[in-house]
Amino acid sequence: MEVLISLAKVIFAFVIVLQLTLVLLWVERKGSALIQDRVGANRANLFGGLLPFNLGIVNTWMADPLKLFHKEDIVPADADRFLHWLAPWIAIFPLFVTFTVIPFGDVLIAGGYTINLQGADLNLGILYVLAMLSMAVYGVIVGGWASNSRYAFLGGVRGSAQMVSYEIAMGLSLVSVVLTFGTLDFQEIARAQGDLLFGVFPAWGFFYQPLALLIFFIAGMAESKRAPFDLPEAESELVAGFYTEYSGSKQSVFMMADFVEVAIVAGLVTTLFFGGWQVPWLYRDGFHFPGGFHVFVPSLLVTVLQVLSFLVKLFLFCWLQILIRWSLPRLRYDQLMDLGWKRLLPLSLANVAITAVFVLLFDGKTVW
Amino acid sequence: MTLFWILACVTIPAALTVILHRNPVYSALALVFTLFQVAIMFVALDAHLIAFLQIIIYAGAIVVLILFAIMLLSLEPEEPGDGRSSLRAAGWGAAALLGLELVAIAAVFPDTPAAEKPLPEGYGSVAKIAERLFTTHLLPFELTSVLLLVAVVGAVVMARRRTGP
Amino acid sequence: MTEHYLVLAAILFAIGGLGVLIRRNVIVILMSVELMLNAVNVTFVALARQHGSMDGQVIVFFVLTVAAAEVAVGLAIILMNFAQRKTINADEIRLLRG
Amino acid sequence: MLNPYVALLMSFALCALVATIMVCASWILGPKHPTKTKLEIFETGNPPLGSLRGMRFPVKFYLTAILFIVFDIEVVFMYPWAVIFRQLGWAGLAEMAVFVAVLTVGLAYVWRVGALEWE
Repeated sequence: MEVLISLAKVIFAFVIVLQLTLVLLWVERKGSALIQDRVGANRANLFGGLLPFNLGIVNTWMADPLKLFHKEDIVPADADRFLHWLAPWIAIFPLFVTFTVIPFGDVLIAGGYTINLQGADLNLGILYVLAMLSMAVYGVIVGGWASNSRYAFLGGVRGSAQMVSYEIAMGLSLVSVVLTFGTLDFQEIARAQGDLLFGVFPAWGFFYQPLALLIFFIAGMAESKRAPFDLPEAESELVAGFYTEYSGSKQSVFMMADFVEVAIVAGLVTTLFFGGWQVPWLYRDGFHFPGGFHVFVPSLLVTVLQVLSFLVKLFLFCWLQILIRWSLPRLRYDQLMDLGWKRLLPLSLANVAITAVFVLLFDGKTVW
Repeated sequence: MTLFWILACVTIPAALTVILHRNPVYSALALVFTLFQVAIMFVALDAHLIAFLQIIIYAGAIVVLILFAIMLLSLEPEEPGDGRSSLRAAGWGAAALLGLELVAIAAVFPDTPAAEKPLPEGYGSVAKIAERLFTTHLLPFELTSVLLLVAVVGAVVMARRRTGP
Repeated sequence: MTEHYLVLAAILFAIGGLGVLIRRNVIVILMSVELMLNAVNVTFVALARQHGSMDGQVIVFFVLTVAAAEVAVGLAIILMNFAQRKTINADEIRLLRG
Repeated sequence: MLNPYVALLMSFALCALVATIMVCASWILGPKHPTKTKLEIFETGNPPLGSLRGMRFPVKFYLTAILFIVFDIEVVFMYPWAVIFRQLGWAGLAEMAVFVAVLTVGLAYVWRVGALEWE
């Protein structure tokens, strides 16, 4: 039974990320159309226009992957066939498994079981996420190399240098979060954010660590290699960067990896800085509004509300990343490396030092 | 125990691929795979923190550096069989000797393996390891930074000499 | 359990040693050294568990750091040597013998 | 409770399966009509410059990777430190300050010699 529950949780977490990436594909098309004041994807329809409204989401949710998976798989003659196959696999696998440790709800008490709503409740969650994100760089570098094409290779080397540069800033910004909460466990961090500041505001992470949030968000966007950090796949300079020589499902896997990364960054930002599954003032037995006002909510509904809250926050931060992507111009490569090494790295080191002093002076919690 | 045998059956071929494959990129990827297996061994041995460090530092950083070097040199696959013959013979000889030794050990292997002590409370937890690291082993920890400083300065000086000042 | 892991570590160490001896590509030799270091790490962790002491795990921290420093400097030497002599063949690298 | 690493293993198996299916989908479902032009590498219609072998790359990428290793280790040492920081107190802060200060000398050196300058 325990094994089945675990399996169900793992599958649920995986389905969240899989569906989210597919929906994001559609949101990105419609969203970019909205930002650029054009119509966007509006052709494919589930019931052929029988419905009064357009189920445009079906276009990318179902039709797009099906179409891409039926394209011809072209491997350049000079390429290394095995590595050419392996690269997209390495690009997406570590990202898929990352989402397993992000909690999507508090404990669910049902049928005599207390189920922790988290794919795998590792107590070293943050280190696990860093480890898996550090593996994703191989997909880029191997993909560029295996194609045996100059554009692809240059894209791959650029991409891997960019990813490793921003990994440092990302890791350091999370160190200050760990300093604040004193644990590496995502579920504990999410629970700690259920407290109240001044008895009014929910004690979400961004009150304690606004700078870490900023650094983490920038570094996370750079890791996902999307505009304004899309140097490795800069269309106007490098064709399509490290995946120039890819077609069909392999190419769509690379594209999907970017979206999974967007989802992971959104998930981490939600969990570490915006309370994860916390709904403000909602506790196990219902809402406790500031001022002593109490509304009873049944336990099961509380869990449902928490999972919904997590999904809504997750989606909002994905949307924010898409908005940024379509609003900002691409950085130059020197600006990109400057930002990573000369701005974010010293800034995040300073943030760790400040946080450490604050923790010692005020225990980090009573700063406000 | 089942886990151990699976690990052993996967790790040894992967390690052999590292040293025997002609293409260094394959060697490096096989090394990543081997490091992953070693990380799983660490998890099995209650060293969870070490397992993740292994992946972050070894698989995520050191092998990336090795791959960069391989790609900077754009190496051709090596022609087999033209290594120094004396060393080759010595290598295979040493391997054979070790194989014999392992067989010998297996022959005298105690039927009852050493009793497993119950592990102390919180064994392998981050807090306990950190406590040892930042109290008992503080000096090596601080010296580590000096080692890294020397390494980065040395590496930068040498790597830059290639392109000139 | 400990014995099994020790034997596996010994095999890994031997494979690494074999790689150092039979290969002439310096980068592959470096990777073989990494294999040997990993075998040592497994030994440390297995014995630490046997004795219920955490020091074996702490040492792995330092081994990891030393490995990183070794690779950074080693590869820099290889790059420099390649720039001057266009080779990464261990047999042809005789810096100290002139 | 079930060991969380068992759940992790399940996740690995599931994700590996789905990733493999996704990567292989085109090979299984797609048409296979290779032609000579299709198999050439794509360089926006210009005649391809040919193979990578023998092509050289700026050593700066390598310097970046070295710097990355050093700071990666620093970050990794900081995590156990951060977990027990409240217990270590001011002494812990001093210990880490020394460690980071020495590594920052390295960063300053690399910065000074211009290895961080990209043009």
